[in-house]
Amino acid sequence: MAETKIDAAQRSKINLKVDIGGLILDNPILLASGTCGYGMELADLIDLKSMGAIVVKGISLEPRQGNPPPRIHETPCGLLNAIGLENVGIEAFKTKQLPWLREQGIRTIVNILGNTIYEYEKMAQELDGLAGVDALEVNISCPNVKEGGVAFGTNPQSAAQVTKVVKDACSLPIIVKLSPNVTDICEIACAVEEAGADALSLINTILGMAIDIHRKKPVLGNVFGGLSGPAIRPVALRMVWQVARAVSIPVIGIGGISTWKDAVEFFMAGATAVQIGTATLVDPSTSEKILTGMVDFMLRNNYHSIGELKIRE
Amino acid sequence: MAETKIDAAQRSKINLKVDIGGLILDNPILLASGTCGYGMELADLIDLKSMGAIVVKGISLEPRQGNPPPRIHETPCGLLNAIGLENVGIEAFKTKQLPWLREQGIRTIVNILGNTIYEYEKMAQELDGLAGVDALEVNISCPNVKEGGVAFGTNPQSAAQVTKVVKDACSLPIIVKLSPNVTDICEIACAVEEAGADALSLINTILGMAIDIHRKKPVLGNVFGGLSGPAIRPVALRMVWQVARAVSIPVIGIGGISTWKDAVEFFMAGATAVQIGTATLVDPSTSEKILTGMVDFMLRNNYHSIGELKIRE
Amino acid sequence: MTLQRFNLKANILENIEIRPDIFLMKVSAHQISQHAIPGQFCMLRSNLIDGYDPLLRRPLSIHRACKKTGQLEFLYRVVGRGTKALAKHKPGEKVDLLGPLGSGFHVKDHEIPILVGGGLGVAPLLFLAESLPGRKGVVIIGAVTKSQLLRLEPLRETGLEILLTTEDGSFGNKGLVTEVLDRLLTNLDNDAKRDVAIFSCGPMPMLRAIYHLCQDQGVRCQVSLETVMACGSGLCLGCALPARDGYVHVCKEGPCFEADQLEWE
Amino acid sequence: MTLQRFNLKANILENIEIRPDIFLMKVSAHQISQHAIPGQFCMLRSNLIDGYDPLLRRPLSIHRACKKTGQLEFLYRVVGRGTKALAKHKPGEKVDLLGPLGSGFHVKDHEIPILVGGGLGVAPLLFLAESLPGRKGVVIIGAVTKSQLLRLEPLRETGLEILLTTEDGSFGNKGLVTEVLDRLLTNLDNDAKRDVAIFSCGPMPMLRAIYHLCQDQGVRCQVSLETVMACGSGLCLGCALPARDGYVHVCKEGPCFEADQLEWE
Ligand SMILES: Cc1cc2nc3c(=O)[nH]c(=O)nc-3n(C[C@H](O)[C@H](O)[C@H](O)COP(=O)(O)OP(=O)(O)OC[C@H]3O[C@@H](n4cnc5c(N)ncnc54)[C@H](O)[C@@H]3O)c2cc1C
Ligand SMILES: Cc1cc2nc3c(=O)[nH]c(=O)nc-3n(C[C@H](O)[C@H](O)[C@H](O)COP(=O)(O)OP(=O)(O)OC[C@H]3O[C@@H](n4cnc5c(N)ncnc54)[C@H](O)[C@@H]3O)c2cc1C
Ligand SMILES: Cc1cc2nc3c(=O)[nH]c(=O)nc-3n(C[C@H](O)[C@H](O)[C@H](O)COP(=O)(O)O)c2cc1C
Ligand SMILES: Cc1cc2nc3c(=O)[nH]c(=O)nc-3n(C[C@H](O)[C@H](O)[C@H](O)COP(=O)(O)O)c2cc1C
Ligand code: FES
Ligand code: FES
Repeated sequence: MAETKIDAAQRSKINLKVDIGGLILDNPILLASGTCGYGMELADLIDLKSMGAIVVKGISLEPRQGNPPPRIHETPCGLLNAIGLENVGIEAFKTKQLPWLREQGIRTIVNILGNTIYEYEKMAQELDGLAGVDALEVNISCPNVKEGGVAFGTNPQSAAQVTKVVKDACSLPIIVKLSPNVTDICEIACAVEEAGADALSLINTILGMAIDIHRKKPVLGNVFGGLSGPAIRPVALRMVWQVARAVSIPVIGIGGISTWKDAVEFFMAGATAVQIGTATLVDPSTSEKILTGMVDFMLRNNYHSIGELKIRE
Repeated sequence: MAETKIDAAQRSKINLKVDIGGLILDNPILLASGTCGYGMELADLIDLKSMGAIVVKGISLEPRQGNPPPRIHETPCGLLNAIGLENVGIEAFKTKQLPWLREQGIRTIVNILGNTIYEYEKMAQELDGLAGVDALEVNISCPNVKEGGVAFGTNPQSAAQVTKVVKDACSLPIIVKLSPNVTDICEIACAVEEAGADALSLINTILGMAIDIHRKKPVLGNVFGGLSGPAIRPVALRMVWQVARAVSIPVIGIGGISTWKDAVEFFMAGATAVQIGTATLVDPSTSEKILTGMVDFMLRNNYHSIGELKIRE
Repeated sequence: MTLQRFNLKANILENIEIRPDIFLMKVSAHQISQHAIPGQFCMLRSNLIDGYDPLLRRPLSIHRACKKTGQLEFLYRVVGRGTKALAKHKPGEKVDLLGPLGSGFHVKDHEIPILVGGGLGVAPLLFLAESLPGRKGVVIIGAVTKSQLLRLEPLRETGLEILLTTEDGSFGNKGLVTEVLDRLLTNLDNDAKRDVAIFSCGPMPMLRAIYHLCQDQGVRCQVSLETVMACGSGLCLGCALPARDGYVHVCKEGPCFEADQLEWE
Repeated sequence: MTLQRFNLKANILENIEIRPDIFLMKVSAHQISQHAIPGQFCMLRSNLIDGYDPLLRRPLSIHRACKKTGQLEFLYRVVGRGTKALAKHKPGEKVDLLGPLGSGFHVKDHEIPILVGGGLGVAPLLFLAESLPGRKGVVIIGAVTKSQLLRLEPLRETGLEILLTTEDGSFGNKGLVTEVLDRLLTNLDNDAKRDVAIFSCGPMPMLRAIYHLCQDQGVRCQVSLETVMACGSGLCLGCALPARDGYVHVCKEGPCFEADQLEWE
């Protein structure tokens, strides 16, 4: 599936293992929430087990229908989406998708989103100790739902509160996913670290919109949508650089990563792992290609571990 | 110069005049600060007098050398710049560039940036009443200088304070240029309106960065730079939409506008005028093409004034 | 779920402008051709696009699939940058291809299929028609004018009955495909109506009219729908359309739907 | 400032791969050809790029300009996506062209010019050489190996003395252009040194070595520099390089500079 195979002997020279707040992953290339379904949707196209982990589509306590169409719109080097967290709900996830993921042996991080602090807590409790759940990614940054989501992620106090409640409610590694739609992402990152997060992931999408000039109305059914893809990569990279220098927990870099070169930029900025989002939509095998390319690059340039890539001032 | 010419009779059917807080412009297509020099640099390539106005490169009280190179880097559908406000300083501007602009009859908006509130005030005083200065654009959003700039623009109190001081110091129309690097741009916009701004312009660049993976260091001499160009258009459009609904002073839309269709999106979002930035760097005649395309579109679709384009809920 | 999809670089064998702005592309894609069923589609991206703008692949129906030769055909109109880039390709060049995707048409064994295509809607219908060898059935193809009636020869070779109509009357009947269909259905007795089923692809207003016609006449109807798509493969949930029970996803549950399951507003 | 620049779509007349990955493009651009002086450059963007990625035009030196025919030539190496898109062009297609840009080389009337080019550095030097008809002068061209020595024929036709050198000795002298230049200058007496002037273009280490050589020998030296550029036309101030007194802008004050005005760190 991947384009070039590195032979095992060569590959054994480098250590791709990373530690995400206690969660040890074989390699640092993850699939981002909302762009890989629940794994099943991708399983015939790539070898999911060979990825560091998959972060499943955001789950809420109750199933959600999502936003009215149109939900997506292409922009220059980017994608606007306003899915609105359509998802099966935690019950269905536990009985259908999760068992499948566990059987396949796919490392699984569950992305959760609540309308209230209580809902976050409830979900953390329900997922705690479930076989197959390796960590939680707490989404406090979804720009496409009215309540919850980004509202929690744009304020250090409420971000910390959600983090603490989730952390106290379960014993899983907690990754908090940050919103880029803030004045000072380091302030939020520090508050969340302080509140007990084991790791941070960033960035979620940047709020944007498009207008259909012929119909004289917003393109998206939801008016606003989240911008992702290569267009936002420079912004994501800057935020990862800043946050990696402000906190001491691991940072997972997300935003426009489409090639192994992009991934290397994020590791150099200080990311411990990266997630591939929109690029998987464009080409489902992107993450495999990135993994292979990373290994190649590290071998050529004599890097032995992901940590060595980080630029240290 | 422009690709198609609309005949005068046709064109007289539509009114392109706009009122930017008391400054009446013949048309709403402006050249953005930092991408058209002081006009001279562009005068042989387009008919500057036919543009609504030009916003000159940001001026500071003292001349500035700007940031060490590299200062620019291309990104997917975008441009990172860290010029660092290299400029001739207000004295030189007054004696050299301004007289030239006045002689040419080019509508001129002067973009000013100070390190302190006092510097903004001083510049406003010095420019007040000078022949050839049609308005001031107060830059509280430059991400590429250490002091001043964005620091003022990310806080409603200090943004309001700068606005008030400048407004009190002169009788020119005051346009305040907002930063997108904030959690709630409407909060800043309202504070600035309250403080007496005659108009708002947005957005300035979004803070970003790039890393040279072979040299293992940031590409830009200044580490961070501002992202501009088509990549940021969806974000700019969303902010213009939000701000135009939050304030009652005119809003000038900026960010990635490269074609007349893009400009129409901003007018529909509620902009009274637009500025063309990076697109001028790619093709110096972009603004002329946009003007012609706008007129064409308005004629075809029976719009008679810019105001009619706005989507009203 | 046992999906059998393939993500590959396909070799372009032919890419011919058969009408102004309408192209027929033939590619070699063995694996996809083996698994494809009529009504499915692929996501394509031109290898001439050297960058991220446009970013996404574009959905095109499988116009023909030959298990023997391993070849696929696409019939497409150049409407924007994605299809423009495809149109520039020469034989020997490559295209990124993901498929086969989505649900296909489902013709039941006892049914007499009536295929109804408007304009480019003929694209998935040729594959369907060719999958019905020796069966009784009708194909109704309509277009604005004669020159826009596409792919008549291969359709005729299927042995199905072919009815043609043009809005300007320049060829075949004068009028809309719905009028032809209406007449055809009205002439059937109730037993016969139970045996026919409609399989349709074309512009939304046409599909809506056909849906209402079939409702009135009590005839089963499947339609192939289009939406904007990001992934085409069920990953993003971007291709939702309102249906009887909540949203359906055109790339996953569709593009072929039982018309009465959808919300026609 | 009385700039005379033109922003136009130029018709491509020829675009030939003269060596692997090295192309010679001839375009018709009457106005630019009338105003261009040696050392100036243009900003180019392929019309095959149908989108904003890559976004910016790319700077290329004017390799030749003919006032009579109104033709311009560019000699370029394919290094990334911008130049790759240019290389795909066929005659009859168009390219966006902005020029002539920047300062040119300035050969004083009494001077005996010595043109020194490494690799692609020959690009602006042919135009310069052709602008010196009947004058005494030397052209030193170096490359890694024989096949990378470019444009020898047209250079020879200028009537200037041509000295060739290759790093592997496969043609001409064996060694670097700086060694050839060093020998040449060392053989001159002080009077002669006052009369010669160096005009050089090539990789930065080569230019640095030439600068130091000229400093040591007291010879005037102009170099043509490269930086990343956004506008190429003085609008963005993005192309700054450190110089004796603050920054210079390669697209405006340059690309040709008196070497001793620059900061060579
Ligand atoms: C399942 C499916 C099968 C299809 N099969 C075929 C086929 O066999 N032949 C064929 O010619 N076309 C087919 N289409 C439509 C085709 O996908 C679009 O024409 C194509 O994506 C346009 O891409 P572009 O880059 O050329 O245009 P763009 O620049 O993306 O768009 C140009 C214009 O077309 C509109 N548009 C874009 N995508 C779609 C879409 N998916 N549906 C409707 N309008 C759209 C845009 O809003 C815009 O106005 C199919 C679509 C779907 C969803
Ligand atoms: C005034 C001037 C005149 C020039 N004249 C010529 C010429 O006559 N012939 C010729 O072949 N080249 C010339 N160049 C260099 C040429 O502009 C670059 O090779 C070209 O811009 C690369 O674009 P790309 O999209 O192909 O590569 P990109 O994808 O942009 O870059 C590929 C690699 O080249 C590097 N690069 C990009 N731009 C430059 C640059 N301006 N200088 C140095 N490295 C760069 C990048 O960092 C990257 O590593 C000139 C440059 C300048 C500034
Ligand atoms: C279609 C789509 C759906 C998404 N859904 C979710 C989600 O459910 N939960 C979440 O935390 N992030 C979601 N995201 C955000 C991505 O996980 C990622 O943070 C963002 O897209 C930036 O990365 P990218 O540029 O690589 O796509 C979604 C993104 C897209 C494009
Ligand atoms: C090279 C460059 C220099 C700029 N300099 C200034 C400046 O001096 N003052 C200012 O207010 N904005 C400056 N800007 C920001 C632009 O005016 C504009 O707000 C921004 O680039 C977004 O618009 P665009 O996408 O059309 O370029 C600069 C932008 C660029 C690309
Ligand atoms: S297009 Fe992504 S799920 Fe249908
Ligand atoms: S490249 Fe823009 S000023 Fe030189």
